[in-house]
Amino acid sequence: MTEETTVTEETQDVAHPMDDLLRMDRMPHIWCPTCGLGTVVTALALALGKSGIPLDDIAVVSGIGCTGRVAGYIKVDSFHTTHGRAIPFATGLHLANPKLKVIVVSGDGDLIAIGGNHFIHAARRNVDITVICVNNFIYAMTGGQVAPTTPLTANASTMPYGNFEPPFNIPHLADSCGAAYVARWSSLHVRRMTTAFAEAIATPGFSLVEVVTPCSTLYARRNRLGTGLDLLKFYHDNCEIQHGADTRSLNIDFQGKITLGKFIERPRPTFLDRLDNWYGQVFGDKYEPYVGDRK
Amino acid sequence: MPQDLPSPPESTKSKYWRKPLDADTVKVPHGELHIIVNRCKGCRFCVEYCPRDVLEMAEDFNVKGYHYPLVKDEVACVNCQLCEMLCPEFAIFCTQTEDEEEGGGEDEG
Amino acid sequence: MKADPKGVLTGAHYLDGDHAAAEGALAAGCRFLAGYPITPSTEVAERFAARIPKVGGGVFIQMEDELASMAAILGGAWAGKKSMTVTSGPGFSLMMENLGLGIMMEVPLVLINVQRGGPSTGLPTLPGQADMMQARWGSHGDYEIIAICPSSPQEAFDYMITAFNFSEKYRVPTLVMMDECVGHMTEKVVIPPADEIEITPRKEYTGPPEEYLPYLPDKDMIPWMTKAGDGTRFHTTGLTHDEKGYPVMNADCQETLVRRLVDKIRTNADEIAILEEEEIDGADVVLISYGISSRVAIPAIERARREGLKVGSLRLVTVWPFPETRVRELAKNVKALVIPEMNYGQVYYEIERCAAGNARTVLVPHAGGWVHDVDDIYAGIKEGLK
Amino acid sequence: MNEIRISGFGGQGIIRCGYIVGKTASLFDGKFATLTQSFGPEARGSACSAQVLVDDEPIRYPYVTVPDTVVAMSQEAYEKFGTDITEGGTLLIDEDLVKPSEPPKVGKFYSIPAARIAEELGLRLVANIVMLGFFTAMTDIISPEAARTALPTSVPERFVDLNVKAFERGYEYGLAVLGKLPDGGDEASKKAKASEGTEKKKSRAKAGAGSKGSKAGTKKAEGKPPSGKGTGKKTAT
Repeated sequence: MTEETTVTEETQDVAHPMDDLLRMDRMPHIWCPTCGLGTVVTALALALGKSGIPLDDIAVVSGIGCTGRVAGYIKVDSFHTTHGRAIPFATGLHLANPKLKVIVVSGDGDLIAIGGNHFIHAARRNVDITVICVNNFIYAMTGGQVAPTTPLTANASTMPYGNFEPPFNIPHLADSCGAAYVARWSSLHVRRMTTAFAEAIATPGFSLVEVVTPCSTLYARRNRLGTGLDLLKFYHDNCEIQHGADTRSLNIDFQGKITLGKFIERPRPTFLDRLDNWYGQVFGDKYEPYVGDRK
Repeated sequence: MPQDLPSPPESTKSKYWRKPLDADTVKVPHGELHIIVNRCKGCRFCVEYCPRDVLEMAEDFNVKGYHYPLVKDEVACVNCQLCEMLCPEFAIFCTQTEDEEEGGGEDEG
Repeated sequence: MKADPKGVLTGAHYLDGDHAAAEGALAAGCRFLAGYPITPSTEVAERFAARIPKVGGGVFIQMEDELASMAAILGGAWAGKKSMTVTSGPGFSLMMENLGLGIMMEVPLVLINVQRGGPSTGLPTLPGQADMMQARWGSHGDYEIIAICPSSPQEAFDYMITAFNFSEKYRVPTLVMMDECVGHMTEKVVIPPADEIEITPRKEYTGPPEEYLPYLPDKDMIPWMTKAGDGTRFHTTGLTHDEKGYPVMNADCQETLVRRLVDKIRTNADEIAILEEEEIDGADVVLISYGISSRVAIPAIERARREGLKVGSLRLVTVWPFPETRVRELAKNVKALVIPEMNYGQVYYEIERCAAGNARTVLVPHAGGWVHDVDDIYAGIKEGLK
Repeated sequence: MNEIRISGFGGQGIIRCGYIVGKTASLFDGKFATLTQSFGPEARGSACSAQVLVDDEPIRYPYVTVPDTVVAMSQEAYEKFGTDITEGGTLLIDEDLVKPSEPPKVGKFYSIPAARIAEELGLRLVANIVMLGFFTAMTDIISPEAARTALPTSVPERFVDLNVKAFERGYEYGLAVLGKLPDGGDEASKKAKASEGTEKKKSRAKAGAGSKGSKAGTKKAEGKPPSGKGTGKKTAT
């Protein structure tokens, strides 16, 4: 061991500021070098810490895949579920206990492909959950297969000659389904991302933050884009912030400009707001509001 | 360019770094960096994006075989915590030092 | 613990099996149903949706599909509400994914399958009993599960309470395997007063939150449960996990976990087994049946007995875990076991296995779409006596 | 055991009618009653039937095998089920909606313009309850008192009065047919007797068994048994 290593052991005597928010007993995490997921976790933890919501009242739900592991590292009630089903699982948690602030963190394949149906319906119902969609343009954990977000012409293991399927524009999808809050940031924009997480969490209803992150091992390597650091530099040079941009304009082309920003902020009644209001009208005073349950 | 980005690319960094007019009256905070060497996977995010060019990569390897950051200019750290936020490994963090700072001795290699 | 009177519609009612099951769920304290319509199970969801705003403290949500429904009730259960869903064959297939997650996470919940004829879309409005092996093995991986088969609306009510109680006691998803005939059959259902309904409470963790280990088994092999928001800040996963709930990818952890998941049911199989036995002693033939087939078998048994034949009856109210010990015993004392079921041999093969050559086994199959003809069951009894 | 099949097309309230028969028997007459139903995938217009088994003993086999009582409220239902009745069994039809091409070969055969009476009451939809009243009068499977108890909790609250009226009209029509009303010599009963006489004389004795309705039978019938157009048509030709 080098001397530096010894020094490191000593530094661990100082509490890491995330000690109360992360499951440090599980470190190191499974993610590859220069993967952006750890940064997303930090931003989420910071946003949770600043939200003022008691940590005991927060639940994080993930699906499957690299991002699916996020739930396992955040020290709140956390659920690592099945592929694509994080949103309905979260819906159940939230509806059964509206006091919980439920946050879904999962990948683009999980949320938009296999879980696409759940995504659009949760947005339509305006279930009061926050969804963080980490978009690395590829199925990473399974080896770099094409995703519904893979840019045209980008290479994937199941698109070995380049992708010819048009990808989803996630903010537009969420917007058109009625999401109450929609933003997109890159994992380089860590302060903005943290702010966006905090805003999304504070917005009643279905809120979505898409985070463009580097996948160095598969996406970058297959496409000869260098490392995750090179991708961060690419974001640095090619991201444009345009708050309130028309979500139709937010397609991401291979190595093209990426528009970031807060696009939608329009609180509207949530599923449970509507449920209580409607039954209140139907049954009058006889109806005991369900969300009254939270008290 | 994203406004929260700390600095232009490294090569041009110092040229644009002008001294604020009230620099003598506003107290610049100082940070102490803590590096958990064996968590590091050598991504260099902290080194690249430190606005004060505080860090450099060690020539040594940690137990997992990665080069890790070292503090090269402990006085320069202003506790902006960008390295801490960007670090995907929760391997570096910053604490604010008191006026009579002890220095970042722990991190000196 | 007694039932919460709010959910108990005490009195005599004329209800179909689906509606009775919904009432059973409410009486058992179920306050969250996420479902997706499918014939012939839809009426359970409809009744629950109509009743829950009046009962209070609960929610019905119609999800976008069965995948979502099953996922949502896992969430509902972890948030502390007794939760259920209801479906039929095609939806049951879709639910298998998250049924497995429920088994792995040890989530108490109830899933009703009002069976219809299959495979595929099959016979939506007509009965079948051909999902029995799917109930046992339908989700991938190795596990034990509980499945209860009511044969009347009254039993649909009664056994929903049993199902919830089992699910809480053993922390395992519990299946109520009805069929279209029972689901759509309307009969008198007597709902007792709340204080006569025994409810098994959740095995709640009460120790210091920071010391909680979500998968530390108690002596009975069943871990204490917490719920989201209780301050234990636990983690749970569908991956193979240790006592902390953290993923551990090795054979030792897999062995410890899967063995416990299996054993917590197997070693309690006798306690879980609900069997109805009749005139078994001295019988030459014992008819083994479950669900609606048990009812239909009675006239056949009675006819045989009127002719002086010694026919006993073993009704499996719980089909899973399979009452292996009892069937093995029986097989040693009778000439034949006769098994009418609405499929071409599912539970039959379990019985044949346990009979181990000690008694003949006679399957009286029926592809579904109707219940057995009494004559066919009678002929099966005669066949067994040959 | 009574095996009853009530049939018609979807949307006529056939299942509801069967439901009330079963509910009446099992909750208020102290019997056992099992209702099953069969229907196609269409919500409306297809042939639809409700089967009710009523017995003093618990019912095992849940389906009707051969019914002893059939109610047919549509031509299609009549053609499908009208001939499948036990020997000496009873057939009840809506005389405007069912036109048997030849006299039904059954023990007892009665008809009522249930849909027409329902229309007179202002809501065609209560034809099923008119038929229920008629069924109650013409068979002794359920008692009118029990049926009256079951009815209000078996129909939508805002239609209770109308349904009660519909039941009574059908019931009294039946009593009239049986000649049990004080003014029982009216057209309806004459006609019913006539058709009955020509078709199945041997069943007369059994027809009188519906005596539980006697209390109601003392009431004067509100409904005019078939008038005008109705009388011109025979229930069986």
